[in-house]
Amino acid sequence: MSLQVTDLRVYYRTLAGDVKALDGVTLGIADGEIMGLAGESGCGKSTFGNSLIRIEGRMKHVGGTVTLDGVPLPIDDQREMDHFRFAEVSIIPQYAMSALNPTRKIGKMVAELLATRGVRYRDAREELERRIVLVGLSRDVLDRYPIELSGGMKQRMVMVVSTLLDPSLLIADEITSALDVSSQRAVAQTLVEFRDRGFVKSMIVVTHDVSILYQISNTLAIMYAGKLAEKAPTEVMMSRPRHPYTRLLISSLPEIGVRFEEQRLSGIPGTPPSLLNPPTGCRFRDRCPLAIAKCAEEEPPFVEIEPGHSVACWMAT
Amino acid sequence: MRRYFGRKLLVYGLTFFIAATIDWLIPRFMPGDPVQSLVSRQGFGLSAAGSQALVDYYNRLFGLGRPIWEQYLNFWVSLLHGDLGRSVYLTGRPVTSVIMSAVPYTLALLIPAILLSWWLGNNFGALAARRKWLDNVVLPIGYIFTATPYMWLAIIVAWVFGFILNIFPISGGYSYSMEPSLTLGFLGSLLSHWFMPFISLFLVQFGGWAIGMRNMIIYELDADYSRYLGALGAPSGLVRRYAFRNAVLPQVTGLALQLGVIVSGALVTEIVFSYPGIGKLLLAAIQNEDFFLLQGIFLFVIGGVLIANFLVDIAYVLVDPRTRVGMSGGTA
Amino acid sequence: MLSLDRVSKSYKVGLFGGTDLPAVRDVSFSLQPGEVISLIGESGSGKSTIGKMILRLLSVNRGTISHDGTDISTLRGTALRAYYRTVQGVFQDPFSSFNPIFKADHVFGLIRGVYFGSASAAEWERRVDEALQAVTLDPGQVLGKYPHQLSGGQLQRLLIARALLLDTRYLVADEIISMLDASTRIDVLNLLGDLKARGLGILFITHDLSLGNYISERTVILRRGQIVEMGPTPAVFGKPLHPYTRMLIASVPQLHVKWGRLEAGERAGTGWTPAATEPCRYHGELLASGASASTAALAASGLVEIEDGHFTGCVSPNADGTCGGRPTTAS
Amino acid sequence: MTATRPADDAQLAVTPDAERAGGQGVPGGLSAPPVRGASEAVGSRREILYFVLRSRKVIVAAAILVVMIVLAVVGPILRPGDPNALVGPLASPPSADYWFGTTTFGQDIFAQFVAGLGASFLVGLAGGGLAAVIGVVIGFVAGYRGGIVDEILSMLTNVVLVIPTLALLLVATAYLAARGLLVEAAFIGLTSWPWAARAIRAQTFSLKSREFVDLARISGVSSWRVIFGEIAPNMSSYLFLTFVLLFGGAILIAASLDFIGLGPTDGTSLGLMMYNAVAWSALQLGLWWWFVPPGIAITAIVGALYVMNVGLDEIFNPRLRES
Repeated sequence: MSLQVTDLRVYYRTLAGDVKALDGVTLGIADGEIMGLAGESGCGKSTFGNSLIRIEGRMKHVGGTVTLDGVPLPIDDQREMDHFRFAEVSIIPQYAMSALNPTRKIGKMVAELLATRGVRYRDAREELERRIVLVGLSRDVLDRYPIELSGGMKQRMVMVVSTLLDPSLLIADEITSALDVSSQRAVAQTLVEFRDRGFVKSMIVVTHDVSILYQISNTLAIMYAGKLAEKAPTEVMMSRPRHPYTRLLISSLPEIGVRFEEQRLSGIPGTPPSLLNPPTGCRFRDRCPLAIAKCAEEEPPFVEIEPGHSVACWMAT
Repeated sequence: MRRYFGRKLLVYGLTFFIAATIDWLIPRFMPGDPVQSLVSRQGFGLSAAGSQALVDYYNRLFGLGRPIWEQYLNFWVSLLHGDLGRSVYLTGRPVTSVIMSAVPYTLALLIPAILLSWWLGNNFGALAARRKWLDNVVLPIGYIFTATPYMWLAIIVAWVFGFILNIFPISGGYSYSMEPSLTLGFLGSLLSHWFMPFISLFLVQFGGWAIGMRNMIIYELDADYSRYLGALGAPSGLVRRYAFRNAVLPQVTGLALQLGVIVSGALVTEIVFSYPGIGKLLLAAIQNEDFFLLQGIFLFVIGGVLIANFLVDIAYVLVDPRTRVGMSGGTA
Repeated sequence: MLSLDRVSKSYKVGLFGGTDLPAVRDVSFSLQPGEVISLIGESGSGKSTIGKMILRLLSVNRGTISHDGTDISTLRGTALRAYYRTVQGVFQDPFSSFNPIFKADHVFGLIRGVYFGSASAAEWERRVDEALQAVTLDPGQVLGKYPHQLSGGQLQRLLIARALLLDTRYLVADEIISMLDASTRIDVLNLLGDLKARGLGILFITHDLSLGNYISERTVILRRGQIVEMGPTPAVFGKPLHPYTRMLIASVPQLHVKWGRLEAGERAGTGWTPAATEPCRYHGELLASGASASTAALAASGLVEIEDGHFTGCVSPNADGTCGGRPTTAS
Repeated sequence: MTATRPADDAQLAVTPDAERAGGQGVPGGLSAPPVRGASEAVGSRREILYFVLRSRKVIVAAAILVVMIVLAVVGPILRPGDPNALVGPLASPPSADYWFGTTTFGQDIFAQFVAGLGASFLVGLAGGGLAAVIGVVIGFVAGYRGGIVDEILSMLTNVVLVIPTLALLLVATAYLAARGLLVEAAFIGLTSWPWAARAIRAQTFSLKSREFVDLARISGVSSWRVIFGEIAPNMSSYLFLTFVLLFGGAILIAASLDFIGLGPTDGTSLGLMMYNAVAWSALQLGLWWWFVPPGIAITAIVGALYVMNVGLDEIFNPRLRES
């Protein structure tokens, strides 16, 4: 196991009280695994990704542990965590297109960043340039300011920078959402290539777009209202989803060839519950066509029903 | 970049043109007859013939007898020759030379006060953004200083250091008992007279820059590039250095916007200390109703501010790479 | 009928409009009541610009947009208000579409002030209830609330209901579901299908091919301001003619078909560029067949009709957008 | 209406001036973008009030202003008559009879002080108000119309912006034989609007691209109603802050003008008091009670306005709130 997360809880402090954005998530990621993490907005998927690298602002670590390659990550200790960031855990943030310092030449910024890790720019330069070419940029971007690059180019540059120290775990947070279909495909496939070439050992790809994840991820985890609903190998998830939420979600996605006149798809009625005071029992029960009395009383545990396939639903077990 | 400067120069050229035109227009189109009002104030007790002589004199001076367009054209011709007319109260000395003899004093106050307050203010502000106790000290003091009228701070400085403690001389540019010369004694006198107006100018500006920088830094530390560095575990030193660099840019723009105010502040500060710069000259011009001198000072101040603005623009290009790579970045 | 005839638009950039930046070039198509056209393009394709021009939010530089024969750029005052009575729009961001300081039904109030000044309170309430019912919203749940108290899906439905309050015949739906969650977006999309059944003509602007394929009868594919292919949706998706269309379709992440491996050159993600050497076979065929007057007009805008109602543009256009396969007539 | 900005995607978006707005030595000015995202749309007035009552800055500043206003209103009742009248002993320090002492001519400084306070508030209100009106109109029109109208108005704004206000006021007022408070305020208002216009233009520009503006337009609503019914209410806090800063700025400019001897020719003002104090050697004679009160009053009023601006800005702009 490369990454083991146990009962992770991260809340947001607000005036009205704590928003339980991440409320007890347990999962493991193997070496070489690309795990896709999907769910509706506000389900806690980005909070999960971010809390593995930097708990900031109004985020508050309430409980749970994270172990990377057998070493516990001090996720709530900013200073201790600095030793792991970049080198062991790294992130391609959602805001990648504005993540580069506008007043520094990109190469200079990378050099200064590397220097903080005791890596000499001169030593890393060759590999850096190789990777820049790999993502379809030209070497001279290092002598440019970010403003001279398009949004997509900046994002690819950030992909290279974030993975330069060959981290064990990479978090890619909604990096395809702002892209056109054609670049979406290029970026997503580049992620796979990074893994294949060993730039990163394992990866968590956070997105709301399940179909992208189907293309690139080995395993798929679906979150709902701060909790994991289901996790399984991608093919299994697509062919035999067990959680009603997963099933409804997948069946609501139109594909090329599906047409309104011939096959009317339907969404999931209702909205997710507020995470300020989440309901007891199963959080999906209000929207669930299969809900029974037990769902309101007792929270379904996240249990493995077959190797690698876990579900949190009374009706699935 | 050429467009950036082109646009700036256009604005400055237009500004000077408009300002000079206003300068020309005002004595001619203000309500009432300026010449009459001048005469009635200056020629108090004169006979009717004497008043008429004075009226004629002023009409001739302003060139009021000729067609309007010719007056305007003549005004520009003499302006471009550096001829701003003659000072009435200083017995007919050319306004240009009167002003030129005052300019060094004003510049000696302004340049160090502006540069030092900007530089120290920015560094202090950046420091305050990171130390809570400093923040709690710098902020209130800064607000008090920026809210203080320039002349009042000058008065208080003069009162405390000049009257109560009696360390520095209260008025003048150098000791009245001395002749200007290149001796150590005279330079010392210059310096001791210079200090109080300088420090009061410095103090008023300092607070504003410190507060501005503090706010900008906090803003920048929240920016995406700062968050990214944080997520990659960069030490706070590097993050702060980047934030400072980006926060300085609006401070440079701010400097350009503040120049007019600072110069005005210098004028009133000089008046408090009877410091022999443009400000003192200005007061004399107003009290003696020396309108050529007044209008000359006006044009001079505007020209100076425009040149200073342009220097700041050049500085902006030097610190902001984005203007150099040809994209937008600077503000109009 | 709402029709665009060789519509072009460029933006002026720089001091006193120094540079022209073309956004839309020679776009012609028309929208009938009771049909959904999806206008598909990537960012910078000009798709939203077209929507805004139809809604008179932007002016047209060249060409005309006409509504039942009237050039809409001539409409002023009352005539313009009458136009908005029949042509309406819904935009991408539900949260930005509502003024955050007003309650959500402020958007109804605006319409009431302009169009229903004389309607009684009861009459107005009846109309609102009817419109909300049509978009399956419960009045009690949405009226009197601030926008941030409602979900994105509810807000978009409110906007559609707003359009229904008027005698809307044509609706410009600009990316209206791209910011909604997967579980709710399909229902809003279905709503468009239901409106079509009520006789509305809908221009569905989207970057998402599978959504366009799902809801529309006809599809228009835009690239850099120009139409590269248009026709009946099954034809465009089932038998794409233009290489750009093919590339787009191949890039769509499907749920049960995996992508092929990308060529090294495609990794750059700069999108499709026309092959310089490939001759334009469509114009060749057209010229050989002896162009009729109407097809010639279309050919001038770089489009030819390959089969019934299915048009495609030139494979290798010149820099100015004209056909690269016509050696002589390009001017 | 021509737009100078591609609507489709933000690749070429003309970035609005990102600089902060700054008036007369305004510390920090207005923080740049209070265009709120939907998620942080504070909206409710109750929440604003909650923060106002909890903000020490706002409360202290408001208290200072209230004290000053009360003094300006009640003072003239306590000391009726011409504040410049020669009523008491010459150059007497503060005493029970003359709370703030007297001038070298025997004028009651307290009487002058309260009259000057009133004058300052009047100049601030009228001058700041006029500047706000001009700035708002120019800012809205330039930002909303865009295109050539924007180019011309922005050019005008920039021209007036770089002219040193005081210098312009000097030549303008020097020719006036009789100067009243309102004339002074009018001149100040006419020259101090540019930074406000620029700031409001930038705000309008960014609000204009929000979809609710388009929605109002396709509802058949007129341009003026879009500006004042949709855009302006969204900027109400920003407009208020702008006025607060202009108010303080006008008081400072008026003080400088008075101090140079170009103040109102009738009555008195805080700046005029300082002018007289310096002119009649109060410094050399150590008559501190003559020049200290007017300066303290101006500093207190302007400082309170600035602090209030910051306090309110923190409330309206959640990002600045200290966590």
